[in-house]
Amino acid sequence: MTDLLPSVEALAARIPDGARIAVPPDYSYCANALWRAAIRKGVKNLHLIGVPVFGYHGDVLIGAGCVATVETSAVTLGENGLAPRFTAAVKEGRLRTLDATCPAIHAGLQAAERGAPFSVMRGLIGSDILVRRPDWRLINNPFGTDDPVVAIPALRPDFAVFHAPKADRHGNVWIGVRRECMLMAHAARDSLVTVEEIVDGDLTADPVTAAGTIPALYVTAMTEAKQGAWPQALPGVYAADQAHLARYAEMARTEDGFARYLSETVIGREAAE
Amino acid sequence: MTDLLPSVEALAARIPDGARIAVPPDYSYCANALWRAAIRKGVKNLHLIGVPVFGYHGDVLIGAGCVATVETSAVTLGENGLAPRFTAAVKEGRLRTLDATCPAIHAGLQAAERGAPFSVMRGLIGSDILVRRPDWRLINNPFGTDDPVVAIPALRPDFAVFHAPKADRHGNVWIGVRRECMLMAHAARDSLVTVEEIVDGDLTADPVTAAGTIPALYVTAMTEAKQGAWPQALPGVYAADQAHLARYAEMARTEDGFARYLSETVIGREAAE
Amino acid sequence: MTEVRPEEILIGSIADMLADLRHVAVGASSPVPGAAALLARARSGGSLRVSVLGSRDHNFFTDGGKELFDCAGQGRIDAFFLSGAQIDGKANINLVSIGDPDRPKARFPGSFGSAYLYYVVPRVILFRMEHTVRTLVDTVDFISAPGTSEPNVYRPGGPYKMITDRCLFAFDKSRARFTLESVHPGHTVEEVAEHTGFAYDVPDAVLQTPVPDAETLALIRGPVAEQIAEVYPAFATSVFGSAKAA
Amino acid sequence: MTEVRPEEILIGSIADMLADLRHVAVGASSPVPGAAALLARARSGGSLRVSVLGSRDHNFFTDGGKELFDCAGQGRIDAFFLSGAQIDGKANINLVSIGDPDRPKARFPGSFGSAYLYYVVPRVILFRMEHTVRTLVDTVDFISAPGTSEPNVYRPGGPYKMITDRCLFAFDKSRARFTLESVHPGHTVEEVAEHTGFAYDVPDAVLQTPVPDAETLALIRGPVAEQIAEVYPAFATSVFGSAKAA
Repeated sequence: MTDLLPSVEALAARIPDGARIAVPPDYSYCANALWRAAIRKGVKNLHLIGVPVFGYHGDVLIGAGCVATVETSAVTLGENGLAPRFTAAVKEGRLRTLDATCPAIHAGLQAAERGAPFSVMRGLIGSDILVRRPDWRLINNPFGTDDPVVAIPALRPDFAVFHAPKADRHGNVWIGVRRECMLMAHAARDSLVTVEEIVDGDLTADPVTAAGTIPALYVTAMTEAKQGAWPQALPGVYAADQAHLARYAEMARTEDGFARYLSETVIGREAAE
Repeated sequence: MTDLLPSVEALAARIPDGARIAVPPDYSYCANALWRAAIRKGVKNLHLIGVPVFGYHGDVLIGAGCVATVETSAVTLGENGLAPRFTAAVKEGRLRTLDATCPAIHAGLQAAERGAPFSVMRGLIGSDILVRRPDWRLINNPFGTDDPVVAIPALRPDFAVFHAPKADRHGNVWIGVRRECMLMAHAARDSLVTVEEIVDGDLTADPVTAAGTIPALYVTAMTEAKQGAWPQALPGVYAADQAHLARYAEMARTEDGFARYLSETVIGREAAE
Repeated sequence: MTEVRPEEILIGSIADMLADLRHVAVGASSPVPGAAALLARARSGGSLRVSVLGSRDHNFFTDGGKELFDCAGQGRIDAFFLSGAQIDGKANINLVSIGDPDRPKARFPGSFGSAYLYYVVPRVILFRMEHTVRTLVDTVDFISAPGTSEPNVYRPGGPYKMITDRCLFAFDKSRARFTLESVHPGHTVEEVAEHTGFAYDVPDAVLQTPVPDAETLALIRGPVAEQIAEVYPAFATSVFGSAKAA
Repeated sequence: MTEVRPEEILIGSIADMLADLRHVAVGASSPVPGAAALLARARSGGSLRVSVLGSRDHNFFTDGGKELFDCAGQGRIDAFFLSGAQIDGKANINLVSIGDPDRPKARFPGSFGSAYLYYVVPRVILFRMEHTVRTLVDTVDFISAPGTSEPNVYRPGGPYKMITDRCLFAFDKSRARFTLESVHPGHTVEEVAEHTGFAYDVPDAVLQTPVPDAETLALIRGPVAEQIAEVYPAFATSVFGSAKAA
């Protein structure tokens, strides 16, 4: 059964050091309140998997020293430019980076979702991405002749972590068209989810809401977090705090600025979440 | 753009002889009104792909002489027993049968959906299903040692054909949790869809209905067909006509009985659809 | 209490095999296992999830027909049920045909998901409501899914027990062989031997399959009968007709 | 009419490349291509579909982040846009880093979907708003996706044109080489040569990139400016700030 926890602090306590965690892109459902709690807790050595990329929330985690490895197709602040803490960490050699391309991440997660050992995909051949991924393999398409294709092993994260608009008390979580959250939840061993609102009833009982719902079977633990995506958008619910994100991009350009940002926005904010 | 056609007869005219057509299982969205029109038109040599199985509607098509090949994991009338026209045709050697297992059908469709040449899957090894599918291949998992795995080539039907609860005038089709219809539409070259009701507005604009909607991009042509799934159920909208299905199972046990069934239920029923 | 029906003994017996599990899935053409899973859920205090293929009320899947198989591949299904037109002594099952598959003497619906689920679900329970030498054979005509696999074949799952209208067998994977575990009330060890087409082990003492107690029978005839009727109305009418009217 | 902005020339020019297509997709960090696709849609009379990554109003996908790539793999996307921190004369693009990738001198966001879409989308339009010898180089430091592939590599797609803030190139796949096609108003063939780090062909007569006509400008500054502002508010403010107030 899905554990209903009282706070983001309680949910963050479920994230062990070194965990391999799938996170959604900026235009999806980012669990910022939970990640602030994880930073306060001092989680270390995370392996962050961007599905298929990540932005602000990953940059903050990297800056806060929580991340050892990133496996992603990109890290960016979008219109606010390069992700400064990611960029600095890579340049200083402090971050292991497994560069990917978006559909390779999806292919790996789909293999895990299907219980298959790997997926194959077109593309990639002749890229330095492939050269630098010895964990991927070039194999021959058995249905062709001299037809190389890339095999991507099943990508099974320890956790999928995201913030959704709503859930019911059974642990069914509504994610609408943001199906990458469902793919992550299917592929991951466990899912830790924050939601804007916990509603009465059963989201899988109504055929209209059921169509956008991840069944509780896949949801390990969950908590309510109002404005849990802030300062990013919760698409369909609230917009991004553009001024805040621009300020972050500016402050995070230096280590001192980033430290100030953390102390203003994250540290000691338990009561606010 | 999606073609909005005036009748099931007009939509059935889009199905050429010999087409490879993906159809849903009995518990999903079966396009019976369209199939009756296809029988009246006299379509021949269809290659029916059960996703992953089919029942009543496929048995009627087989009995009516429309089908040359079935590629499916099962054909059954459920509680009404064996599918009599399928069984008779196989026993008389009049029907080519590509036996599969459910997840192999899904694996092939997912490869087509992804634009990948094949998917791999566990299971199957040691079965006579695999022995009799030379179009599937045993390959070695490149991430293991002495670890055989079955490669299923991309399964790209010419058409996906199903009956959904509703669509808008743009051609967006709501299928709710019956995502096998979406997988079929993604994998197939073209989709021909009947719907219970064409509604105003845009089903992709509302985030709640969007979550269960196949975008018009994948829908080639469509028409409204009230009671279009009858005598099968349209889950969430109406139940199956159990008495009719039981009568079908009884009548279809003989060729004469089946001929009577066709003339009562299908032939000359244009006006009723 | 009315007489206990044979199906009720099977339902109770299968439910006992599911007591400690988290998620049990029920596939096509499986009314008795479906009722057993719903009974086990009713007794679990909410800890057992059940998904019944084709059900609106007892199926929480939201990702289409593939989700059952994906879920099994992820290791999230603890038990499943398979049957066979033929089942042999090595637990190979045949859901396809008798004789040459291209011109068969008999043709059955097909293999469904068996050629995958039999490999990946840890506890597959075989059931066959017609226990005869015609159905329980020495060697099946067509292997829809094999009972055991070579050591190099990925196979976390496989056969666990087989229940018929006469008895219950356990299956030993390492020896690829059934052992008679219990005989249902009104049936005998000798009768089982007479009607079984394959060799199996018989322990010195063969138990009798227990009859469900009054509390279990009340669950079966009450909520379980009502729930299974949604997907298997004909089965529910023929087995529980009187219970439903009550 | 106010002065035509450089971005408007690019938007008009790219839109012309999309005129006969059915479905154009726009990826991350692509405000100019996004505006061009929306312009082409506005002029198409409803025949062109556009999906803009990250948009709520101009993105009809309903199957999560993977659908863009699936759709391209199915052959349902006719054109896409890619950029590069570096782009070389063989149309190889670098979206990753300068120098040793493990201790780079510069690190960029990453390759996004380029290492797939560049292979499968028939008409990939490269764009680079900073045309210098630093960005258009002889050989990229890191190949996110190659411009051409060996004959045995499945590749129905690839580079079609490259547009910069100075000019427009066409790409010949069989020769793996760019040809200068037109120079934007206010720029010269000599200037392009001076600021390009790779060799390319120059025809005898190089055209001038056309300036959008009044009707096109009205579309760009009206509905297109408003639509692109949803996903690229900073871009819309800086380029169309005045138009939005109008």
